[in-house]
Amino acid sequence: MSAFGKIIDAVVPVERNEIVRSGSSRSYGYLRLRLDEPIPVLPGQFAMLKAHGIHEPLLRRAMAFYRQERMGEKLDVEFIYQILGRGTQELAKLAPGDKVDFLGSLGNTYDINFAAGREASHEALLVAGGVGSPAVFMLAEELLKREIPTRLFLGGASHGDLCGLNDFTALLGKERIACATVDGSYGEQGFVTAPLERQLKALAGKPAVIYSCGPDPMLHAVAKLADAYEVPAQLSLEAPMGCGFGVCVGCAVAVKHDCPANSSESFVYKKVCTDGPVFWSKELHW
Amino acid sequence: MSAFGKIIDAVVPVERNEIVRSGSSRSYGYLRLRLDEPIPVLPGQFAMLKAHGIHEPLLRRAMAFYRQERMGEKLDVEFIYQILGRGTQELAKLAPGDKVDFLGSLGNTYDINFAAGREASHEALLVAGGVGSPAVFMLAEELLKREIPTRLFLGGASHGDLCGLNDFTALLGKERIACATVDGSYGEQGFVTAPLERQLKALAGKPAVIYSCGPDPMLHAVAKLADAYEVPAQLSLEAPMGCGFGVCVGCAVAVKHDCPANSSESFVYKKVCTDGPVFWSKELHW
Amino acid sequence: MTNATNSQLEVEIAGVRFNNPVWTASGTCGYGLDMAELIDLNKLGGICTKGLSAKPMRGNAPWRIVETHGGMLNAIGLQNIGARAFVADKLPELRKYDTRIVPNVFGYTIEEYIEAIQILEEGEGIHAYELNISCPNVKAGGESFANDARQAAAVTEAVKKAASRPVIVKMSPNVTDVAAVARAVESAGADALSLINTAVGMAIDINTRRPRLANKTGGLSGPAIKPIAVRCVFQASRAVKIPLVGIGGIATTEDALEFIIAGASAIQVGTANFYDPSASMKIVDGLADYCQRNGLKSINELVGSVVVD
Amino acid sequence: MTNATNSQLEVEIAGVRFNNPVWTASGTCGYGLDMAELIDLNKLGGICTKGLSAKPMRGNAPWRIVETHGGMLNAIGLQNIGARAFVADKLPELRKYDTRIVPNVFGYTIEEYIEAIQILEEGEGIHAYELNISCPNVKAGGESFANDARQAAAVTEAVKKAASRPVIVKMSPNVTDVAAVARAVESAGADALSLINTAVGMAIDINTRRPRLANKTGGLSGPAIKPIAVRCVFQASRAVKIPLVGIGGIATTEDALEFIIAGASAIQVGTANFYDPSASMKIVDGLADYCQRNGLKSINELVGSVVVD
Ligand SMILES: Cc1cc2nc3c(=O)[nH]c(=O)nc-3n(C[C@H](O)[C@H](O)[C@H](O)COP(=O)(O)OP(=O)(O)OC[C@H]3O[C@@H](n4cnc5c(N)ncnc54)[C@H](O)[C@@H]3O)c2cc1C
Ligand SMILES: Cc1cc2nc3c(=O)[nH]c(=O)nc-3n(C[C@H](O)[C@H](O)[C@H](O)COP(=O)(O)OP(=O)(O)OC[C@H]3O[C@@H](n4cnc5c(N)ncnc54)[C@H](O)[C@@H]3O)c2cc1C
Ligand SMILES: Cc1cc2nc3c(=O)[nH]c(=O)nc-3n(C[C@H](O)[C@H](O)[C@H](O)COP(=O)(O)O)c2cc1C
Ligand SMILES: Cc1cc2nc3c(=O)[nH]c(=O)nc-3n(C[C@H](O)[C@H](O)[C@H](O)COP(=O)(O)O)c2cc1C
Ligand code: FES
Ligand code: FES
Repeated sequence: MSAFGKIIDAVVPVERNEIVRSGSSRSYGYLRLRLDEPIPVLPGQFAMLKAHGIHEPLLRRAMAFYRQERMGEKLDVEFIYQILGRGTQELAKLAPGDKVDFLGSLGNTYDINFAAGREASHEALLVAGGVGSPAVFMLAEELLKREIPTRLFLGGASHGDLCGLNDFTALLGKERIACATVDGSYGEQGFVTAPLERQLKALAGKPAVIYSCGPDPMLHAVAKLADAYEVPAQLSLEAPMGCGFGVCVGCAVAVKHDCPANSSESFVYKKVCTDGPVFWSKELHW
Repeated sequence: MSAFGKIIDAVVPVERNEIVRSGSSRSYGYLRLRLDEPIPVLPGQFAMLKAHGIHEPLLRRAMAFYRQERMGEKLDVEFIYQILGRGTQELAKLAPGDKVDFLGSLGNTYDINFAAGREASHEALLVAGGVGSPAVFMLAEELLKREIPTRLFLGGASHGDLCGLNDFTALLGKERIACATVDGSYGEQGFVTAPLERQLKALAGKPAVIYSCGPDPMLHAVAKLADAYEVPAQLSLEAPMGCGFGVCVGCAVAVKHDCPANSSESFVYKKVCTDGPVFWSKELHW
Repeated sequence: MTNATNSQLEVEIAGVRFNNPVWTASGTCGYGLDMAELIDLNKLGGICTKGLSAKPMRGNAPWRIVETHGGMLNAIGLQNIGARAFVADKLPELRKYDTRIVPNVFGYTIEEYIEAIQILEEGEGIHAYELNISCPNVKAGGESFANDARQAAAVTEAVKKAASRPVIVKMSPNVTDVAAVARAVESAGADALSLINTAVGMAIDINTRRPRLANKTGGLSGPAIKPIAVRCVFQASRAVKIPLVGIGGIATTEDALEFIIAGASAIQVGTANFYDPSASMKIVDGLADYCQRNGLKSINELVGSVVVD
Repeated sequence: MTNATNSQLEVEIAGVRFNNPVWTASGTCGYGLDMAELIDLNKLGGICTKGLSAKPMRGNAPWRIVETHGGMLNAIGLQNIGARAFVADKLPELRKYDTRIVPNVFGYTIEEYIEAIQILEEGEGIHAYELNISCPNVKAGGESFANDARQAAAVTEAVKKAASRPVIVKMSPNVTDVAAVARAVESAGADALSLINTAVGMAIDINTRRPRLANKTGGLSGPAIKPIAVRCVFQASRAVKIPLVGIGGIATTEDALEFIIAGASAIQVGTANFYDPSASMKIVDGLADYCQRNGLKSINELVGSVVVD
């Protein structure tokens, strides 16, 4: 047992694989897999996936769990992936009944207790961009379950890039979601950090916490705002991953540390796959 | 235009791909492709095939044309392949509508004029083993068309390995086909060279010619018989092929040549892909 | 499933008995324990740890890995917890398993190698050392120890003096004459050779026009390098008498057999651990099956059995 | 489709103007004419012929090729019709095309190189020579010319004296220090370098326990070696001033761009010709498109543009 659940390495069947094309000419796959064993799957965790039996590419691809659903003795898990390079192109070819190499659950989870607070709840501000949004859906579910006030700030290039928008709307209701698209095709035009900043201002000191996942530039902007408004933020990072379970040390991210007296180093490298993918933004040495 | 027709390099759709399993646990695919352009396809010629869009394996695989059928402006071509390694495994995954990288027609053809003879016809003895049989089907068709007396000697490990048996039977009639299987599950038990030798004896000097395609040990045995009974034989060879169109020189076969006075060499290497795949057995330096 | 302690699979290298010839390669299985959740460590012949230095190392800036066709480039920069932390924090847990523990050791000077070895000598339950000599010798102009037969021999000789346990020297493929380096290292007292380490490669992002690795170049591993590795094992097997451990692109039983036939007494699974964590387990079972089916009393009958006329 | 004689793609190497930087690599396009049925030779920047020796060569026994993951091994044994037959039978037809003809030349002694060059000097329409120095120097103990900076320089110098046309020397990756060989060859007068030739590899049939190639070892080519090739081009570009021609696993426009950014003024398509005969044509079109889209006046602006801090 790893710190955050159980890891299985299994060949599992595809239940569903729906390919959608966004207006901005990006494509996404909605993939549903059926696991024989209902392993614990926590918000923010991920799996390493590969179409079964292919010779290329070799490495599995990291994908955040989007949703899970218990199916009797089994567990269905869902992913949303952007079709980019060789690995996701092979995923896109999968049809129901085809097989996927599945390794999971991997990684840590968000610190939801922080939002729950010791006395009163913090307001949870979920900030997601592009295919970062799958990584916060189960988090939103959990926050709701624990009755923590939750808002979602969802950004993307275009309407079609707001992954999972319908599911988020059904879960949170329209009024708790602010969308921003670069082309203005949905929500306000621009970056998602604009509505986020308005909300941070509106908070006027009320306790809040940011949970964010998305492209690096977005995370940097979010971290800056978090700093400026003195709101703690947890960021779910991406890194190129060789293994996903801590043995290759390929997924390094620089994390600040209290330097030992005899060391001139102001940071160490931690592993996004096992120390993360979720980090407090204050920890990161950017 | 090469010496034997036209070569096209095209991505063509799969019309049909039927996988059959033989009793001896071998598997075969019957593949039908549709070419936009009705290129000439001669008996004994082959194509280099690869499932379109796969990253591995890199190289196309040589496959003899089995049959062809004109479909209006288009041309359907058929292949029978044994599912062996990575390349044929990828072919086996193809469904109708999927695409194949097709390069053909390649290679030379049988010397049918020899069988036709200058005065009277020779008897044509077709000898095929395993997936060698596809390479002689169109030859049988052509021989029949030219009213050359034709017999087929078909060998394989087991009944299910007599590739194309039904089609050959429909074409030639049962009485002109002699089958041999190693396990005795169809025809006589043993190697196909046994019925061949009986026929060679029965010929008693009547002019004949052998056309053969099959595994190397079979071809060697056929060549020996041809020698012993002084019947000329054309053998369709296999070799590992890099390109199929004469540029890699990977498919070398040693062929005897009249040595120049100043040379001690008794053979040169020719290319199975462009100088063959069909060679007179007397030429081969085995 | 075949019994992992099947005596058919036992091999002896430099006086150490390994339950079977399947080890995990340095840098691809952490400190062994990191794989314990995914595979049965008791079923492994041996475990080569991530490269250990006398002092902990931070490693290179990201990006550290890039996938290529048939392989990957890595430039981890030998990030490790240091030999002392290994002995104190990892070894006690690791030695509970019924497998052989082979710390991979490196330094940038001969003194650093010795220092690391001296720390490891204090650890209980270590069976042999694997010397990674692919690091630049900073005292001798920054050329890799592995690139020069004399330097490779010098570090081997020095380590042999400091080490009470057998020393396996890990060869680099990035040399003109791997046989010459192998011979030099054998003469210097190496108990065995392992080969190969990664091949130096590079990838450039055509959009940013920057190297994809922060370190610019990196080490190529995976099935892509298997033919190079088999060749190195074959060449070394003709050059030296000490046992060889084959490494490079091994992912299946067939791959393992190819190396054993070429001359390897044992093999290491590297990059395959990443994309198929159970690869080593499958190979252990596969080799046992192979011995059974082919009536081999011992896998040793296969070692170096390649037929060349 | 973009015009092949698009001036954006013109490159000059050793005083020779090439319509574009896309050539076909030696041993992968026969004598050029063999590809004429499949691609438009007029659209190629250049054609490197199969290696030519003074006398015809029969080549190695089969099997000569084996496919591996991401590549293939070959041991053709340099079968060729000889320089004389090339000049007499192939060149007159080949030179009708609007492309540059670069015979690849080899020998087993320096004298044999010179002899081959002297025969080719008589041919009309040859634009440059590419020296394959990866052959063993039988007079100097059988070590490959390419493996030793001094020997590589010696053959370069001798050939330069005999040749009226520019000489491109083809580097081997099977060396400890490709930059050192590159520098030696530059000093010896080479007009350009092409790199890389194949990496030495081996494959063994686990059923017969024999090497899969009759020649035992062979040359590894294809996408598997691309990272090694990019690294060699990058290292050479830091070591010498003469132009570089990049080779190794190039199959797509992106591959070609990677080499050009790394420092190559032109590139050669090798193994890809086998499995995608139109690869070179697609790359010519792709590079033209790239220039257009990125507002480059000339592809030369990209050469060696890799950003390293
Ligand atoms: C913890 C974690 C969770 C993730 N969750 C999701 C998810 O839910 N949905 C989703 O679509 N994607 C997710 N990703 C990203 C996903 O893993 C990569 O996009 C994917 O690996 C790309 O694979 P590919 O084969 O399509 O592209 P490749 O051919 O591998 O690469 C395409 C391009 O993306 C770059 N790239 C490759 N891997 C990464 C990476 N890890 N980070 C940044 N750039 C990269 C390459 O350099 C290249 O430019 C996640 C990544 C991590 C680390
Ligand atoms: C002119 C010609 C026509 C052919 N026609 C047919 C046909 O109609 N039907 C058919 O099933 N096959 C045919 N073949 C053989 C076919 O090309 C090979 O069986 C095929 O390449 C194997 O590919 P693979 O990916 O399945 O196996 P691989 O993984 O490539 O190899 C599987 C095994 O077969 C061996 N092998 C690979 N290629 C060859 C080869 N060319 N000759 C001998 N052994 C080889 C390998 O060493 C390995 O042991 C023909 C070959 C040639 C040269
Ligand atoms: C991510 C990574 C890290 C590695 N770290 C080390 C190391 O610390 N010491 C070492 O000797 N080899 C190291 N190697 C090399 C491997 O042990 C092995 O020699 C090489 O990867 C070839 O085997 P493979 O193709 O099976 O991966 C590393 C390889 C990889 C991929
Ligand atoms: C079948 C084959 C034959 C080759 N013959 C030669 C040759 O005669 N002379 C030479 O210099 N290089 C020869 N090469 C090497 C190629 O020109 C090229 O350098 C190498 O294959 C790497 O490029 P690639 O990966 O694109 O194939 C040959 C390569 C192959 C695959
Ligand atoms: S991806 Fe391998 S250690 Fe994180
Ligand atoms: S297969 Fe390439 S020359 Fe015959």
